[in-house]
Amino acid sequence: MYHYSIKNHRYTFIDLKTLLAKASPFRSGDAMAGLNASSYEERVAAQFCLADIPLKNFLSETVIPYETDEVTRLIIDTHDKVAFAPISSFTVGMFRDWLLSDAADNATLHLLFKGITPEMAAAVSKLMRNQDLILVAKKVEVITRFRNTLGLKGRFSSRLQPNHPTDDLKGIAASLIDGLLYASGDAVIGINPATDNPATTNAILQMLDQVISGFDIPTQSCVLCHLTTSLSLINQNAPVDLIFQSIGGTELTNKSFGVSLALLQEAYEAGLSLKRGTVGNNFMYFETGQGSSLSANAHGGVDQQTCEARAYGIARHFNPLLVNSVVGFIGPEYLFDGKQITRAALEDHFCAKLLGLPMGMDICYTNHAETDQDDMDNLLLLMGIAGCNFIMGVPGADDIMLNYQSTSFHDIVYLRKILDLKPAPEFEAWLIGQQIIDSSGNLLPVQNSHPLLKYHRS
Amino acid sequence: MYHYSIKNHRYTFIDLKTLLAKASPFRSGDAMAGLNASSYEERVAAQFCLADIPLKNFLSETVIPYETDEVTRLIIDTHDKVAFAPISSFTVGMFRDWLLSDAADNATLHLLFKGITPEMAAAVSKLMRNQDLILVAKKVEVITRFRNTLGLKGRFSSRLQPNHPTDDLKGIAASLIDGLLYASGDAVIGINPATDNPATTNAILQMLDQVISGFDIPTQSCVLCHLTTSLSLINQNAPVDLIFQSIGGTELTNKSFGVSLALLQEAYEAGLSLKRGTVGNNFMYFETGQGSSLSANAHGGVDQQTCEARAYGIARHFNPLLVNSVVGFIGPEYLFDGKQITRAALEDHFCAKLLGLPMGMDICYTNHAETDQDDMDNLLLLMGIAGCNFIMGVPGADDIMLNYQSTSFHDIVYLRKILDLKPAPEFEAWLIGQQIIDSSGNLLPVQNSHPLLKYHRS
Amino acid sequence: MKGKQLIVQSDPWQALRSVTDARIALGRTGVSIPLAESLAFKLAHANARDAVYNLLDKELLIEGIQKLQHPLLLLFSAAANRQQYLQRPDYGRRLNEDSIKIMEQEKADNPYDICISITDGLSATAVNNHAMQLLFLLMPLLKNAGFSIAPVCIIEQGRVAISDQTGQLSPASLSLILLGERPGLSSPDSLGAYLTFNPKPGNTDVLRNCISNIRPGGLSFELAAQKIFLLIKESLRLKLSGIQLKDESAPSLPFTQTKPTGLL
Amino acid sequence: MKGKQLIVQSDPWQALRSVTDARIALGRTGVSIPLAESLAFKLAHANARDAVYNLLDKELLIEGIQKLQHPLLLLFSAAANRQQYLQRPDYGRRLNEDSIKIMEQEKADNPYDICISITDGLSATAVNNHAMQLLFLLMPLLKNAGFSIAPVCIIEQGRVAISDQTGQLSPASLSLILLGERPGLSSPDSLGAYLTFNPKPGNTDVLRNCISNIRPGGLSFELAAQKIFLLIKESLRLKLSGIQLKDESAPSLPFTQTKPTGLL
Ligand code: B12
Ligand code: B12
Repeated sequence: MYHYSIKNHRYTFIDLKTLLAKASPFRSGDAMAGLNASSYEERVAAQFCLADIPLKNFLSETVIPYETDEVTRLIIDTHDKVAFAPISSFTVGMFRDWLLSDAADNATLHLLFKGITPEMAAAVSKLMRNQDLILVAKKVEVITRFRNTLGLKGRFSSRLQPNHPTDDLKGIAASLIDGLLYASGDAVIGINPATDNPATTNAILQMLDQVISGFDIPTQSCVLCHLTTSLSLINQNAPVDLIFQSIGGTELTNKSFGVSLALLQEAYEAGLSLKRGTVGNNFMYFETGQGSSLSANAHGGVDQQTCEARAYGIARHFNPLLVNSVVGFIGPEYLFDGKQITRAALEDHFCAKLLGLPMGMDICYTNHAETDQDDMDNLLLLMGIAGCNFIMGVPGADDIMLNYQSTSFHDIVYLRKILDLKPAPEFEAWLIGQQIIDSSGNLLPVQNSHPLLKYHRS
Repeated sequence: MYHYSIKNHRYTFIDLKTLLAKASPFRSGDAMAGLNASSYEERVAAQFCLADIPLKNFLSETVIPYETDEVTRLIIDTHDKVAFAPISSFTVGMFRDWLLSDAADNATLHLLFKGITPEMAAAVSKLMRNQDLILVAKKVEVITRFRNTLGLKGRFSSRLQPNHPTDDLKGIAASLIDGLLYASGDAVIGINPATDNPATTNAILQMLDQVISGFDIPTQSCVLCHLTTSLSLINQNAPVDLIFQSIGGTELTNKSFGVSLALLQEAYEAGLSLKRGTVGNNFMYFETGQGSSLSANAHGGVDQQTCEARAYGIARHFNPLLVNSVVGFIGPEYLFDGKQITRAALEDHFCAKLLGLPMGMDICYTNHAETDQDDMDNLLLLMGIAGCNFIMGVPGADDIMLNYQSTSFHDIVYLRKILDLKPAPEFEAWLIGQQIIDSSGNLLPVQNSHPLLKYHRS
Repeated sequence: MKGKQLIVQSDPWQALRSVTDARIALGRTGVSIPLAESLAFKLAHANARDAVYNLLDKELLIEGIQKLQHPLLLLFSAAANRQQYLQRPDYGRRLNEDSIKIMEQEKADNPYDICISITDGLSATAVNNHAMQLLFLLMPLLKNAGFSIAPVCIIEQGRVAISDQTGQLSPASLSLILLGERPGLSSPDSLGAYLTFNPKPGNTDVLRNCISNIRPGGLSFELAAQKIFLLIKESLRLKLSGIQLKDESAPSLPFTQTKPTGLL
Repeated sequence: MKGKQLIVQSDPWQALRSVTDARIALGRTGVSIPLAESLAFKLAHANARDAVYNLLDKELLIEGIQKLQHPLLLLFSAAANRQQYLQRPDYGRRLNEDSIKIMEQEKADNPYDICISITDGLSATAVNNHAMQLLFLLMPLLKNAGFSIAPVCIIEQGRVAISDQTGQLSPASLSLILLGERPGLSSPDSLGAYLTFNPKPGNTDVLRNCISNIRPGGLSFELAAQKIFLLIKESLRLKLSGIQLKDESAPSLPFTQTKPTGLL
């Protein structure tokens, strides 16, 4: 039971999860779940109250019971007491102030990652304005490697996403080439298959493997099918670079996605044996997004942002190469408009970085949401400054299979130009070698005779 | 009469001003005036239609009649045909594409300023997404000088705004010192007086003069009283550095503000004789803001963004040191929420820069608008990247006299840090000399014995 | 927008546009998308947003199902209107009181094999344009295979999970629902099909299978009907659906026929 | 928030806070505003936003004006409710039909010198807290000077310019309106006074004078009453108001008394 009084009004919050929910900035999903603060003043009261809670309370009061949820068990059982020591006497409020202080630099934060639980990260994010979320996230450099080095400061990568509504290989290849010629694809060439047909997935994987090895591209491929499909394809010796899965922050959410920690562990071990990386061996790719737990009726009374942070608690257990929230993808039921999408993206990026993840962002929206390209333009810049590891590259920002708008190849070139960011170093060298960009990063005019174009025609 | 057909629907726009209004992104002021497009599709139709209008049409079809409006006359009569020549064959759409091309660099744009009318700037802005507005504005470097050099690339300045509800000098001085110790004030130390009492204004001017000369601060002061008050104070030999006035984009708006072009010219000439600048003689300071014409019922059927751009047409005639839009200040009747405020700020900054103005921005909101600090945090970063010349510095972002929230001293330090921007060079040197910042721009701990603090105590 | 070629740098791979509807080879001005493309995108956005608010053409569906000589029920979800539908997916997942009553009245004594529901989802346009075409191909396949089929449920303002309820109330061993997927810029009319073995409220998506992107520019009606038919057959045979039921049909040839030979 | 002093770098000029309500000497952590201050700001924002929606306490005003033994009229602007008031300032600038009728019925044969209106504006709280205190000081000054004063107009949902209409309909030579200024974080209850000579619809702000920030933390009631009284006297003498009428009263001593001696 927690209390905070403002003037003559005494606000009561029955437990930690309620306090967290009421301290959250307004969003439609929490309102749908009936978890939000009922007035602006109550929200601020919850934030004041939360500010005074000791961080160590989060280790004893779990938001979802240890007994019934394997995600909670993972969080508690893998919490690193030694790493936690330097901040163990902090309240959430002090943690916020400390994170913004000069003492909290990249090296110090790296030592802390494993001492911070997802709920602590979620809690402190709720006390931060957008500016704070950006400032702290920007400090953290999370580097991962497979066939190139992702996440270096001053670098900005992109997932090339050449989806096609019938998984037509020629159609996929056309978008793929378009993307490469616009300097996209260092994070991954990642395709969402339209069908869950394993044979189709295999055919796509084969093609991607041939392009990557044929052109010697320092990047990795992924077909974002269900984990179980990937597992069966690994058994068939398909050229699987990265193993993908959507995950959520509660055991029940993952169950609704058809996965569990044991299944993830199985996939991770299967992946470990493949050794297809050249410069490193981070090979898991996770997608998350606020609202998925509520959508599966699996949130257990926990607000959607805290659920989301808990998904990161799972992700970091498997040393992923890439993690991204699909922030505006799940829909306006959870994040109503540009304002909510923007805030959620900044929170997600911040929390993930604070937990040590190589975080990217699918800056996106659906056509039933109250938002447009202008909002995404703004968010794009914010994410770029916040030091986001990667975003999506979709031809003209229009995903013709998933039916939503994400970021375009042009957006990525724009962001790199305006913030002076470069692709991953190995990929940058390849782009220069292919005469796609010059050594300052500017796009070069592409000749009709470019090998990539010739290849598609052949 | 203009037309554009989409599928079977033929959209008709009776004249250029209607077309401009319907091509505008949605905002509450235009809706109140009944000028907005009635559907999203109509808006896009208007944009398609506008894209094909030759720029030179704007010289023959004025949005407000030449005969009845002195602002129109100023725009038409001072239009520079030679400067216009390179773009004289462009349509609005081609102009947009050209502005984004590499051909349109800073030097080229400088030669073009006087050939672009406010309406052309407004028109092209309506075809641009936020990203475009930022990208083009960032190219333009507009430098002005009085006691320091403002607007240089890599620099970012601020107006120190130490307002007090009773114009109490000690209260003003306290905020002023707070701001200086937080490295604010290179654009101007500018106070809005609570009363229109000339004697009070004089007293404030005297104090500011003594601080600036006593501490040898390379900056300028301004009391934002009505122009006529400034004129009478100049006649009394008060230490007037900058002459301020709010202006709008139509003759009638200015009339409602109690000014005219003749009066502005009179003030300009009075200022010319003062010669109080040391490194230059730009001494006019103008504020503008979307909605002021409509609020004064003086918009003549022209949308609020086009009215706003016309105000810049006036401003540039007087070689101002500073111009800023008070974007969220006028209220939600004109710009409803964070989204509208953000878009308007980017448009205003873009249009002003395209017309050659040293544009700043009062990134702000009132308590009856649907927005909050998070939205302002976002806008702050966007403006910083767009190359905005200056913003406001208000203690804790809370203006206790004007009753609205603007940007804080902390915001400015934050922006400079995160985007690696420096104050105006002369002011930077002064700050280093005063041990307020180190040579990298970091704030230094202030000693209790700091001269500025001693001064206030004495 | 004449003369734009002077300014815009076009991409020499225009030809690739013939193999995909994706917005490729847009060219650029500086690093930006040329205006013509930028406005086309906005227009598509305007149209896609409208598609969200389009209405189900019930007459058309009724007529179609009558042509198939199959009974039908007209039902509503608990979402009172479109605005509420968009904000409260939970309402879209269950029938309103009246509809439950209707279904209870019509409840069969012996369970059917299959219950088919049709609902607007996020694009009534998709349903209006494609649902009957698909059903004309699918129904005969199912009937010829000897499956018993409950009256078709035509539901307004429904979500995928409402098929748990219609399936349970029919009752049927398997529930299939056809609905409009969220409208995309290039495809405001994409149809989705979801099937669930042993339908009952509380089921989650892990227990379903999905066939998506059914439309002329996506999965053809013929192939979609084939796929759904095969999945249903397998589902009823194995008595399960969802993650354990994989679509093991051969990689549908019509796609791979077009594979870039140089690449494979 | 105990222990914050370890982390937050405080500013050694706390003492300056005594001379202003401005948020100075906040200290910092890195370059950021410390949490305690950041949350205080948010709370003030929550409260200021509430202030916008507060209601005029008409009973209180009626009682007060009755104490002054002055007649009054109860009127409404054309804005039907608060939501509309906020979005349509033009409605707040004119009376609704009923109110016009009331005023026309009460219309005097000979013009008054002054018409006084009171309206909520953007902060009913400001009016509820301060309007009567100001009027108790101002009315006697005006009456003693021999000015005739029309019945006081108490208006709901009004803007400054509505005083053009009340002034014209009274009729009166000069119209004075007291209303709530937009609520600020530190001052949700600031009162503004605007006066217009020869009031008539269509006047713009250039023809008015303004005395703002009337409240305990701002311009005191005594000084405000004095200032308004002097401006009204001058306005009626010169037969004009606005830009040409300057507040030439000596720089009000109570402010300058506190000037930092070291600085001047
Ligand atoms: C939105 C969406 C999601 C959201 C759903 C949450 C939500 N509240 O809407 C999220 C991000 C959580 C999601 C997750 C996944 N999705 Co999904 N999703 C979509 C999308 C873009 C739109 C769906 C839609 O419009 N539905 C219509 C509305 C009106 O119905 P609804 O009741 O509101 O929505 C429900 C269904 O869409 C369902 N759902 C969503 N995805 C999936 C996937 C499967 C296999 C099933 C059975 C159900 C399902 O979840 C919603 C809530 O119950 C489609 C693409 C498309 N073109 O349709 C892909 C799509 C359906 N998803 C797909 C996949 C593969 C997945 C994942 C399995 C990915 C992974 N490897 O983990 C996961 C897990 C899904 C699960 N078992 O729960 C594939 C399915 C391929 C196939 N033929 O089986 C599709 C076609 C996209 C793709 N090709 O990648 N998805
Ligand atoms: C909003 C505002 C504006 C807006 C008004 C537009 C709008 N649609 O609201 C804009 C930005 C255009 C503006 C301009 C100016 N303003 Co102004 N403004 C304010 C502010 C912040 C709030 C007013 C308010 O809440 N009104 C209450 C609402 C409910 O009434 P309303 O009918 O909606 O608002 C009307 C009045 O506010 C009026 N108005 C606004 N400013 C002024 C100034 C004067 C002198 C007059 C007569 C009327 C007036 O315009 C509105 C529309 O008619 C006050 C500060 C404060 N604490 O009050 C300063 C304030 C009233 N303005 C002030 C000044 C000096 C000006 C300018 C003269 C500045 C200049 N040098 O050009 C100009 C021109 C004003 C004019 N003659 O039209 C001073 C007045 C000082 C004084 N005692 O005379 C104040 C007190 C602030 C200040 N100290 O600088 N202003």
